[in-house]
Order: sequence, then structure tokens, then C-alpha cells
Amino acid sequence: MGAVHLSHDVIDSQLVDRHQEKIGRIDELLLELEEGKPPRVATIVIGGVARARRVGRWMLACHRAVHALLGHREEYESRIPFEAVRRIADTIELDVEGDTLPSMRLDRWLATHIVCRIPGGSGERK
Amino acid sequence: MSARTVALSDLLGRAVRDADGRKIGRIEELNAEISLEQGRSDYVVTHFSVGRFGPLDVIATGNFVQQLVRRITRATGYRRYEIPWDWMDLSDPARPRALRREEELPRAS
Amino acid sequence: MLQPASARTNRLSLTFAALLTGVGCGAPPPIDKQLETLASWTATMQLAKERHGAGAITITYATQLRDRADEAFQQASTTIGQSAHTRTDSAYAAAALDSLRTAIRQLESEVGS
Amino acid sequence: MKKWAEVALGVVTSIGGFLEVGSIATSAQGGAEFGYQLAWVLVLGTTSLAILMEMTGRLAAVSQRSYADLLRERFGYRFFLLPLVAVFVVSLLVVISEIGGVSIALQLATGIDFRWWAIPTALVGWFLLWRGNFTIVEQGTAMLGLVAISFAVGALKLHPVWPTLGRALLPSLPSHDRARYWYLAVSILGASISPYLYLFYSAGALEDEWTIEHLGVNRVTAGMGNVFGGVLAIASLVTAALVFAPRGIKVDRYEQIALVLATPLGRAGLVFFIMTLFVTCFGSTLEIVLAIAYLLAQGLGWNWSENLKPGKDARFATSYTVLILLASLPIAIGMDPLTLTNISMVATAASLPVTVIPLSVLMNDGDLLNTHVNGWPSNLALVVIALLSVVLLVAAIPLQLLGGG
Repeated sequence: MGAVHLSHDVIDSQLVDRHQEKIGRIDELLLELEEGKPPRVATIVIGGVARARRVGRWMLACHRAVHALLGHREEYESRIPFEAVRRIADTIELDVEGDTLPSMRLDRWLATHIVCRIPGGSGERK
Repeated sequence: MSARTVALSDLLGRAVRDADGRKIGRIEELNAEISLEQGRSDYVVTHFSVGRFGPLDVIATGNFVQQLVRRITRATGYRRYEIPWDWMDLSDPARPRALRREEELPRAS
Repeated sequence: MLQPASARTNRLSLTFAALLTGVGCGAPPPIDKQLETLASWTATMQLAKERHGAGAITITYATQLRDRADEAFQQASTTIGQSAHTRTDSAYAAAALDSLRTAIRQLESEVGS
Repeated sequence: MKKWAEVALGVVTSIGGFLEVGSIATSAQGGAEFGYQLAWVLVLGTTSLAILMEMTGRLAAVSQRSYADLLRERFGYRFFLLPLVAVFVVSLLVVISEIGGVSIALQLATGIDFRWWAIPTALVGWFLLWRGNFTIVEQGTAMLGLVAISFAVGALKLHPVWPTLGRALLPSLPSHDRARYWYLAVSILGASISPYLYLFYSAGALEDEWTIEHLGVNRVTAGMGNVFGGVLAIASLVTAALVFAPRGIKVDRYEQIALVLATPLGRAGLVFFIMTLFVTCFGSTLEIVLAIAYLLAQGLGWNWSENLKPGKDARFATSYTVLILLASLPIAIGMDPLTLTNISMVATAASLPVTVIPLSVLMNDGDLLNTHVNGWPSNLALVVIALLSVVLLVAAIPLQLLGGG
């Protein structure tokens, strides 16, 4: 299994779930440091907070303020163990069910409450 | 032993100092490979690519600037070290240190 | 005469444009610019009259051109006074306003509205 | 055969996409105030756009990822925010002016004030995006865009002086009103080199499932399509130069521009102008709203495609829905479309560096393009365009103040 470049090939890459549906991009990669062991690629993070943190503290503060304003209590962030990775190519395939991920909650909410209620909204392909 | 977690984006772009405390460049890339241990296949970091951008070092924190600088100043002063993971001290992730002097660090082709 | 609604909102868009581009100057445009604009609308009225006569443009369209020219006339008549500093400027300003008013009247009579 | 049908449609698409409210307005203003003289700016704008579109098309066809995907993947989220915010704001301004163009066209046809047409235009546009797939949206509006050829007919009917026009295709300095000349040059370049055009084009390459075999189709489409578009823009400049300039008419309101076709072609000219303004602006409204939605979806990794039912890409569908309705509000409350167009064209010119400079890195990335990386001619052209984009950025604000509306 060849070497993988975490910045070039992994972070910010497009993620797809078991059904090849797009479920977001890798917004952060968490490494586990343990004395005497090489850093382990532990967790994939998908979510606005992780993106905001990468930009800066001020962006994180804005992000949190907006979410508080919208009254979002629970987190919209997904944390997926790196073991779930099935394939690393142009897109990274995860052995997960997209619909269950917290970071897809907004997409699901829009689909059920708004989009599918409008004629022509539901179904597979136009 | 307490296992600490660090975010990749907190490491990328960080300035790295060598054993003598001299600044040798910024972390550009972390290279990882699969290691089969205790029946689990994990990706572990094998070595850190640290790029030296010379005069432009101060602005070369971001990925875009690094790539642009690499393309333009390939001839002048850009140098890259491939530092094995066990030569890197990440006790303080904000101030990574190489455990060898700059001259001993293997240079990329 | 009641300020046509569109002129008020156009001033709104000009202020919006001014804010957007940081153009703070409240002063009206220089005299030669205003004279140019008046001459431009006078020529537009004359062309519209000629085109309507030749059956090239509809009454609906000609009326809209007349409304826009009227707005330009209203706007100029309020601001041109401030930027006309010398007596010759004022003479030019009066002449330009007059020729636009006449051109508008001629188009109105041509279109019969 | 199927591929060459694609070429024909692609060329047509570029005509429809090229001539829109920005080029109609800025070419008319340029022709009215400086005659043929600004023609060279249209040549420069058209060539630059053709080069940028060929590159983003090649990038998508070879790497199977759109330019927006790669902006995020290769440069990271932090950098990606820059083109995302810049293109979002600028393209939204342009969509507002496009809806303004459609509303003015409907006002010219019906006499009902343009403000009443803004929201209906947005609703019909939304319906087409919601129900129609990519082919209908792209090729439907492009086919109708052919009415824009009426500008060429109008220009020919006015018997332009060809040698003078020929000389005007070469750069020349203004004899009078310098600030105004360069202001119009910047807005014409902003109207022709628009980021949403090459972002939409690269996403379109993926929607049309282009692969390495389509590189020939890509070159012809980007090249020929823009030649047609450029010729029509020059034609609109010529009509204004021959109808307005001699009479000293300056373009202060959209309503005036219809006279450039009504003069040479009579009543048919007026009808064709209204149809051209309506169709090209309506087509561009759909194209730009989609381009922004693509940029958001590709940058953040959502599911996206005009060929999917909205339920399958809810955030993508919701984005274009919110955008098109939002963009109709400024026109609905009566803001002057021509002022908005001028501002959006200068803002577009100023936003170019953040989408042109990253292209110079991507187009030389062997991992992405292997043998199809830029040759030295393309790189030279890209460097020139990048320098031009920086000059536009620096010149935009001062020129807006000195030579603006």
C-alpha cells in the first residue's frame, strides 16, 4: 500500500459513502500522538466548526454566533474513525451510511421538510 | 500513557526548529503508510516533509503560497527535508522540533 | 408636480451606488457633464420622434423614452443651477433645458399622447 | 458524429452565454462615447476568456474534477474562501443586473414598469432550474440566444467603415476623457472575462461527462464559441458607434439602447433587440445562479447536479432557489439596472486575480493533467492574463470614482 500524503491526498478530499453519494469533504484530520509510537491517523472530521477553526479564531466565533442565533443546540459535526476508509483515490470512499451522519442532518432536513414537498422535488434523476 | 490528539491543519505550515534551535523551514506534508499492528491496519505517519522557502518563509504558511513559491523559486533556495517521525518532537505541537541538527537531516531529491 | 415614484427610487439606487463605490461626493456633476446629458436626451427625443414617424418604434416604447427624458430633465433642472457658476454657464444651462423640453413636447405631439 | 453535435451545441452555448446584459450595456456605452475605438478591448476580453475557458475545460475533462473542486482540494479550505467569497458576491451582483435586463426587456415589450417583472422572472427561472435538467437549461437558452445575431445584421445594415473598424481592433489611446475611456475599458473586460463563465464551463464539462477524448471538442467550443460571442459584442459596439456617437447620445438608461437596432432595422430591430435582451439575460441568469450553486456545492462537498432531482441534492437545489429569489429583490424595489450593471462589471474585473492566478498553478500540475499540462504558449498567455487581472484590480476603484456613471 503506497505512501499517502495527508495534506495533498487526504484533507479537503471529496468523501462518498457506501452508495457513492457525496457526503462532504474531509474538513479536518485528527492524529493521535503517543510516546514512542508514530502519530496515528485517527479520525476524519466533517463539519462547519472544523472548517471555521482552520480559518481563525474570529471565524470560529462568527460560526458559533450564527449557529447560536439559529438555535442549533446539537452539533452538526461528524467524527468518523479512519478505519472506515475503503479507498483513497480522487475521492475517498467510506464504509458508512451517509444518511446517519450528523453533518448530513441539514441536507436531510431540507430534503424532507422543503424540497420533497415541492412538485418535482423527489425522485432520482430528471 | 496518555494519547494526545492534534489536528493536521494545526501542524501544516508550522515553523520547525532543529536541535540547535535554528529555524529550518515549515511543515509542508505528512506522509503516512499502513502499518499492521495488533491485527489493526492503521495509517501512521512515517515522516514529515519540511520545506525551506528562504526569504519568503514568513508568508509560506498557506498551502497556496507554498505551491506558488515552489514553482517559482525552484531554482533559488527552496529546499525540502524528509524528517522521520521519531526524529520529530511534538510534545508541543505548536512548536515542533527536530531532534537532529539541520545538516544531519535527509534532504528530498 | 408630484415627484414620479421612479425618480425617487432612482435617487435611492444612486445613493446605493455611491455607498457601494465609496463615492461620497454629494456635489452635483460638473456643468459640462450635465449639459452633455441634457444634449444626449434631446438627441434621443429627436431620434425617437424620427423613428416613430418611420413606424420603427411602438407608442409604448416611445412613451417610456419620454418618461426617462422627463426624469433627466427634472433632475437637471434641480441640480444644474448649483453647478452653473458664471452667467454664460447659466445661459447654456437654460438653453439646454429649453431644447430638451421642446424635444420632449415634439415627441409627445408626434406620438399623440 | 455525436461528438461534433456536441461541438455545435457547445459553440451555440458560448454565444448565448457570452452576450448578456453586461456586454450589451458596456459595448453600447463604449460605442456611444468613443465610436469604434474600444473594439480592441473586446478582442482582448474575448481572447482571454477563450483561453481561460479552454483551460478550465481541459482541467475538468482530464482530472474529472471541476475548477472549484480543485481550488479547495489543492489549496485547502482557508485559501478556497477567497475565490468563494469574491465570486459569490460578484456573481450575485451580476445576476441582479441580468434579472434587471430581463425586466427591462419585458417593460419595453409591455409598457409595464420593470419592477413588476423581477419576481416573476425569478420564479420562472427557478421553475426551469427545478424541473429542467442541465441540457435543457444550457442548450435551450443558448438556442434562443441566436437572436443576438440581430446585432450583426443591424451593424451590417449601418455600413460600417471597415478600415476604421480594422484599425480599432488594435490598442489605441483616447483623445479625450481619458478616465472615462479606461473606465469603460475595465467594465468591458469585466463583462467579457467573467469568473462564473469559466467556472460554469468547467462544471458543465463534468455534467456533459467529458473525458480526454473531448479535448478537441473543448478547444473548438471554447475558441469558436467565443469568436462568435466576440463578433456579436463588437457588432453591438458598432451599432452604438454609428447610431449614437454622431448624434451625441450617451447611454444613461437601458431603454435608450433599443434605438441602435430600431434605427437600421425598423420595427423588426426593436422586436429583435427586446428578444435578444430578454433571452440572453434570462439564459445568463440561470447560468450564473447555477455557477454559484456549483461553486458552493463543489467547494463544500455536497451532492450536486442539474441532472439529479432536487431531493437528491437538497443543499445544491436550495442554494440556487434562495439565490435567484434574493437576486430579484433589488430590481423589484426599483434600483436602476444600468447603474447595477456598471458596478457589477467593474467588481467582476476587480475579482479576477483570485480565480486566474490559482489556475497558473493547477494547469502546470503533472499529477492532475499528466501530458496535458500547459505548454509554454498557454503559460505565457496565462501570465499575461494574470498581470492584466492585477492591473484591473488596482485600476477598478479609482476608475469607478473618476470615470464612473
